[in-house]
Amino acid sequence: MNPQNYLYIGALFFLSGAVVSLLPLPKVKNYTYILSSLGAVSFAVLSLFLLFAPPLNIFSISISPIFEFIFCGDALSGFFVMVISILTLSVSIFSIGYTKDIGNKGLKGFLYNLFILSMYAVVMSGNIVTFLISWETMSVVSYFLVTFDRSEKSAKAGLIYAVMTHVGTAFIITLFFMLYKNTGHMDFSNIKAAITEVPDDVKSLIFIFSVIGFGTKAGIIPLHTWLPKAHPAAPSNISALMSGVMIKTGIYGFVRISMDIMGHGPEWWGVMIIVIGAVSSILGVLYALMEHDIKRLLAYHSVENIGIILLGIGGAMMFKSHGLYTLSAIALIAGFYHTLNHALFKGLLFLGAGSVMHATHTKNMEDMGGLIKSMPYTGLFFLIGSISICALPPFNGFVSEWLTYQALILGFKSPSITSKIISPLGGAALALTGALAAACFVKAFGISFLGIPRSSHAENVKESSPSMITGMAILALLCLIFGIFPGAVITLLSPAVFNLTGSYGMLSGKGVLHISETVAALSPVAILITMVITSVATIVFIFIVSGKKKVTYGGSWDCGMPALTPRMQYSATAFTKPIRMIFKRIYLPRRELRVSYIVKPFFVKSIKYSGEITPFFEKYIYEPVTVFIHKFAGKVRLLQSGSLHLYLGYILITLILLLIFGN
Amino acid sequence: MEYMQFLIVIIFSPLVQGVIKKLKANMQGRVGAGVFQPYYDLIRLFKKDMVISGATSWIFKATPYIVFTSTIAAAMIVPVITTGSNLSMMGDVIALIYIFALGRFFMALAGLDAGTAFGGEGSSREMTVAILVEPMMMLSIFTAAISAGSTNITKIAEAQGIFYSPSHILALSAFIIAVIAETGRIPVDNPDTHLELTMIHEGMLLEYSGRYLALMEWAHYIKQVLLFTIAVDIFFPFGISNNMELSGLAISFSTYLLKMFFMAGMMALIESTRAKMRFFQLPSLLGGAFILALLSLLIYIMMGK
Amino acid sequence: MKNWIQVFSIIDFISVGILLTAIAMNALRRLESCVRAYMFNSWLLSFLIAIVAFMIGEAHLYMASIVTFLSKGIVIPLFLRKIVKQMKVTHDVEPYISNALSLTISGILVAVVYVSLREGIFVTGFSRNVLQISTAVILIGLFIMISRRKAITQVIGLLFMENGLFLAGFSLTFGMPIIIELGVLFDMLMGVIILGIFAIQIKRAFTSSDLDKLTILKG
Amino acid sequence: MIEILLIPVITAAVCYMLKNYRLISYVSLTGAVTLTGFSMPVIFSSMSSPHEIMGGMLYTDALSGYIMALVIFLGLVSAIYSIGYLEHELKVGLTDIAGMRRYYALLHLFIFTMLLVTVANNLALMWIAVEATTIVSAVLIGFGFRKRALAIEAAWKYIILCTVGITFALLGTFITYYASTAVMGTEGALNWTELKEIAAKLNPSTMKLAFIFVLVGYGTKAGLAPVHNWLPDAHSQAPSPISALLSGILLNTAFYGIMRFVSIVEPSTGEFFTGNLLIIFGLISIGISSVFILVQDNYKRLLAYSSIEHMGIISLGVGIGGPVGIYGALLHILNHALSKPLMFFASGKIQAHYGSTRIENVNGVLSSMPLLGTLTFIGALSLAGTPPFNIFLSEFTILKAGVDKGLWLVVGLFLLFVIIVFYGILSGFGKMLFGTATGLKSESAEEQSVKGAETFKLPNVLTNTTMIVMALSIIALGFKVPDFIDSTIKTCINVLGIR
Repeated sequence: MNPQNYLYIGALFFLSGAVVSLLPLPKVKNYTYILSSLGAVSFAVLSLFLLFAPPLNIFSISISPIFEFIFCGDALSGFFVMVISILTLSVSIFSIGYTKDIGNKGLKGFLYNLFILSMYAVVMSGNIVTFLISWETMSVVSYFLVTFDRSEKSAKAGLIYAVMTHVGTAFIITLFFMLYKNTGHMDFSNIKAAITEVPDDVKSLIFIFSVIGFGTKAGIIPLHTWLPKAHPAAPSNISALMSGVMIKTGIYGFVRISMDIMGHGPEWWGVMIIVIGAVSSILGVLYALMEHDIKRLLAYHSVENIGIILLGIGGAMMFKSHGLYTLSAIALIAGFYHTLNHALFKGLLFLGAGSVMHATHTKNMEDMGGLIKSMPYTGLFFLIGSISICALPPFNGFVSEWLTYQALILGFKSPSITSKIISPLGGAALALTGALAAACFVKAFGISFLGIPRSSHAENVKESSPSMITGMAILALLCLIFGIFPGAVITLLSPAVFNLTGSYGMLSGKGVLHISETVAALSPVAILITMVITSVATIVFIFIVSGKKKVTYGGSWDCGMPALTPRMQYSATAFTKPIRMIFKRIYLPRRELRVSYIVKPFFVKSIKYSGEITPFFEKYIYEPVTVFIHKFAGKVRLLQSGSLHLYLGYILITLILLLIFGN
Repeated sequence: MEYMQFLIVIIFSPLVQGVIKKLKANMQGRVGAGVFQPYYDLIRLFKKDMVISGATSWIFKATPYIVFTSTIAAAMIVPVITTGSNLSMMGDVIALIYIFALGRFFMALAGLDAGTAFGGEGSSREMTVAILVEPMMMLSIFTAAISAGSTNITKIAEAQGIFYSPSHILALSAFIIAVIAETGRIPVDNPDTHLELTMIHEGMLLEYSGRYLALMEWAHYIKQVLLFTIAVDIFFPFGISNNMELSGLAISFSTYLLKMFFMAGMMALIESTRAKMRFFQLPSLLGGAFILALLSLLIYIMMGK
Repeated sequence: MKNWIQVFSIIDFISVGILLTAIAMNALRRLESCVRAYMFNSWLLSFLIAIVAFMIGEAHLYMASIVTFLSKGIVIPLFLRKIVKQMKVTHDVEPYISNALSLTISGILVAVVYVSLREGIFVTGFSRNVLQISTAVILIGLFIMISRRKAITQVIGLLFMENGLFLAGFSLTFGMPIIIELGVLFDMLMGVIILGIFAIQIKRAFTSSDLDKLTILKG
Repeated sequence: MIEILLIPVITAAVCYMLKNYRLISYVSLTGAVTLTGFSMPVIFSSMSSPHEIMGGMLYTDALSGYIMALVIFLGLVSAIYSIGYLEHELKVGLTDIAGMRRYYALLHLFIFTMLLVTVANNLALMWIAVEATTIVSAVLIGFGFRKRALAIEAAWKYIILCTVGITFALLGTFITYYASTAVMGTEGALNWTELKEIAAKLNPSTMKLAFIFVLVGYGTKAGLAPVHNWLPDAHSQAPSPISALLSGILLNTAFYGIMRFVSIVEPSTGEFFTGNLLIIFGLISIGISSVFILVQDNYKRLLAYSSIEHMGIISLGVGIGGPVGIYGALLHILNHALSKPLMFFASGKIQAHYGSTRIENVNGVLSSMPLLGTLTFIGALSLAGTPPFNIFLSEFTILKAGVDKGLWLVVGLFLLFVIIVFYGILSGFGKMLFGTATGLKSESAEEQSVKGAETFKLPNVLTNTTMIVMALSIIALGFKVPDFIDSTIKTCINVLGIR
């Protein structure tokens, strides 16, 4: 079948899903998400065509004599279409059960389908206008979804999101205009062909604008502030999509402009991206550690993972500028691989969080605990997600981070001293990030799923419905599969990587990743098999040594005091205290202890502890700016003081000025 | 046959622990238990019944196996007496660190599983120490890896001569501090204590008993020896054989024993002469080590040695 | 009368008169006198239209002159006087800008107009001065509106502006088609009537004829 | 052509004579519908070729057809909306039957005056028509159907400022006439068609002077900053359907005058003079309004400032010029004429429901009135210039024109201001739309509005349908400019013949 047809069929599925959702028939409404998953399958097939076939013009229609819609796709688009499709499929299945008892679900289903379609549109846009319209449609629909519960808190989160995105879009518009002005074309393929006409300093300006514009969407620090607010406000299936793929469209845009269209730039582009990546990953995970709201925590991890992705992409840019195409390809594979992985495990984690919130009706981890017993599947899948995001073998996150390390270590092969120094430092940042992420997810999983229920929320909870579990199971399975068969994944990535770097980077044996440049090899499948075999061997060994022994179940160690209560468990706040102390220069923590006494200072009636960290970027960058703007606006407001005489005066003055200077 | 060298680590690891304890006792003027005492302890634990907290989940039960098997998987990657093994295809030194991290991740979860404050405290501190140690360890390994042009630990071991450059000495010192922290030794942790307020590693194991405890302890011994082995592989691998010829292996094995004895002695010396640091003083020690590692890297890049 | 140049200077003479009445407005405080100044101004205007009509012998300009005289010279002043009586105010005390300063500013406005309306603008017609003078009258009318507090004085200021406009219209271009002139006049008349009604309403709604109170809507 | 001028006048007269409020409403609606029907052939024929009648006094070409179509369309939707709106006001006792009669009569007169502007070929006639719109609409604002101090204040400011402004426009018109006498002899030309033919021969200095006066004059009426000050007051105090007309089309009719002048001034003065002036006025308008939108606490005023912003954008488009810039500006007129009335209609309903025009008193519109809330949301985003809604497309076209000419500073400032506007609109309307509905008007009023909804089903259905249709076209126009609009705008550009 013609590849275009898969797009039409897929789009038809999503559109009919959207329409069906709005029908006032409750029975039919439930088919919405089934239609979306079918659409996702169709797009997944399309993505294979895009990946392995020559660039494809899908269709174009004119909007006005000046602009037209062009949709087309190449391997890069294909890769992102694939990422979106995989996540959409599982999130749609999850949503069948998740949205069952949610209010106003008709509208939600409608927006859900539009949201996905707009993301596909972004990655398949063939010219400036198409891109901008798709891009902003995506932003607007997601803004609707963020504010979906109509609460004032969501509205505020949505506002910050919408405004920051809009600022980003302004930069994107400007950079597009610069490309257009210098090349005379509005469609990407012609711009790319004529890119040599753009002067170098303009190119650098375009690069910086693309960092700001797309970085806002991707959530790099310090442009990330919307992210931890908006993602938690949206319903969880939407958060999964937003965090899993929407922010990736920022990566797509950036790669499209800075690597595809502009080819390559000076070394400092790559260095800048690596620095941004390192800062985003470290600060992202540091802020995540201090969050006890499970969705905010996950949102900050998105900042972290975008940072890791950028470490790979920055490396690729840096190597490309030195003409080291093989190394560039390795770095880009690392970045893309992590893009895919992050979509999977972050999607999985958000779905898990959604499942937990669905059951417990709270986002606060301090109110959870012991959920693994009442929600075994959710617990297992959340654990798999956690292991994957911490980059622990044999799951997928490990492979991509390993590749990122390899790429960064290979920086020593570059001729420039800057590259040589910056890349291992990036590696060190990645190591720190990895360790912090592990701590964070020990906290996230340990506090919410392990131990004893910490509040009434966590008692008497029920496991989620089968469709939700299926949705998560698919992702969990993929996390494992993509972790142990990296070769297959790299086959999917390499067409896009080849287009961008001119090299396939490395050869991959069966089940073994082999980088000839560093003679390094990795075989996650072997690690997994080893662990399984040794486990069996250990069990056999223990049986031989000790035979079957009695197991007694008792209480936890309570120092011989009367029974432990849930309040005596280590809390999330306590868990992260050492980290808060160590990084206090970054957190600028504030604590307040309020003690009330019966007889001062001996008999304490109650102690109230409250502490928070200073949101540095909000407080020292965004707040002053908004305050200044508002103050300024307040001053300007005096112009319209209500006095008619003043207004007449404006007319007189305007006229006189025009008479004097206008002639 | 060369694939079986990891068994050396598994089998001899309690002995190394016994040696360290014995040396430490001697240095402190005590007689101490025999060097085989850890073996007796393990067997005793394996034979005991278990008491498990009712609050725990399957995580608690799976953790000993995961910790133990992941440690063994790590052991398979490391060349012990010969670099002729192909098992390094399983992963490189970075994979090694992450395999350790997998074990630590589950150990920390198990600490939280029983819902007691001690376990949580242990987990929290363990993860905090890991945060400080991992980047530092990674950086010091980077120096070696970059100078060898590979992250494959076998290749690093093969590439390293006996000549030492300033960068290597700095990296080694950082790595030793990392090893101390990772093995839970003074001045970072006190392996002999069960005092609630100071324990890190032991805190997480508090709820374990019987064969689970045995597995965890054994895994800890293996990890300790593995870290020693990595240190010698990376920084003074002389003597290690690159084939399976018997004479070479004999030399290699004896030098390996010597090196392990040396490492054990060094640990015992440090443990006997230093006091345990307060937990919040650790950042300055580990941060200092980080600076050492960083310096080693910069020196290598700038000076090429 | 045959002597065209003399006629030219007569037109100039009358327009200067119009300008002077407008400037004089700045010094007047009594509303009655303001209305009278306006009436006088309108008479001069209609006289000027009549002279232009005589000069080019256009019948419709005579009609325009008469209509102007009737509407601006008689009807509107009477209407204004009625409103002044109805509103029971006699003086526009305490203007925003003092008399002396007002006069100075009026002078400056005239100067600005003369400086900025440069030579190249004039293409044809009787007098180079008329355009400047009429523009100046319009600006002074506007300035009167700015400097006075009372609703009614603002209306008078507006009317001065319109006289300036008519001055320009008739002297520059020998008049428009009659239907246009009538249309413009009708519009203005309607405007003034509506404004008058509003002025009374303001007095009622804000219990003051001062426009200072009309500052509730702002920002 | 004459019939379309007569129909509204007759409708106005009939409305004023009737005594039954429901009858008046439907007579008014019939009048508007009839007008729409009769105007179709006129508009269509004007698109294909220009027509002149009454010795060239009246004239239609594509541009006048375009604006005329908008006037008639908005007249129709306002007439529809007015039914429900006024019946509600009548129910809650804010007006009486006399007020309604006056209101409907003036509404149709207002439509008449605006139609007259579009068909006037004679520039002085056009001026008369523009001044007439001021007078009629001022009365509508001040005396529409309720006499309130604030409305009077707004009307007074409106009429004074606009009359003063427009006086300058007439002076400019005179000077144009004066300039034409130099070319044509004593019988100068005031017909746009004639002036257009001799435009290149006119004395540039004179025309510059004329254009300055015209720009300030019609600019005041079109709401260009810094001479826009009447606008927020008048828009916020007028009844909502009138605000919709004022904002959606009245401003454009004034700007229509400016465009006509630009096309006759430009051949002699060169494009930079008019272009730069329009760009400066446009940017000042966008800038000032953006700041006011940001700190606005009254949603009707916010919408009014948004009108200033959009007039600024239109002015910018014409100022940047070139086929692309003018295309954007003309498209923007249409887009703004769809979005802004929708918002004013919505705000009228919100005001009726909550009894306040202050943003802080309105809460949770989305939960209390989901349909209305959604429509408001769409309208607000459209006004903020967000894709995929219509206004983005025209703004982007104008931006592209700016880039084509290399006006980076203009483009940059424009983008900056648009972001501020976006923030202001979204935070303002966000506060109203979200949250839980707490700020409802007193119990009885709410009951009455509910009762009103039940008793007068038809008007509500009509209004809602209209608003939904408008919202849908806002979305549709964001994706595609239909061919007939496209060809109309292109013909308009040819008619204007600017550059």
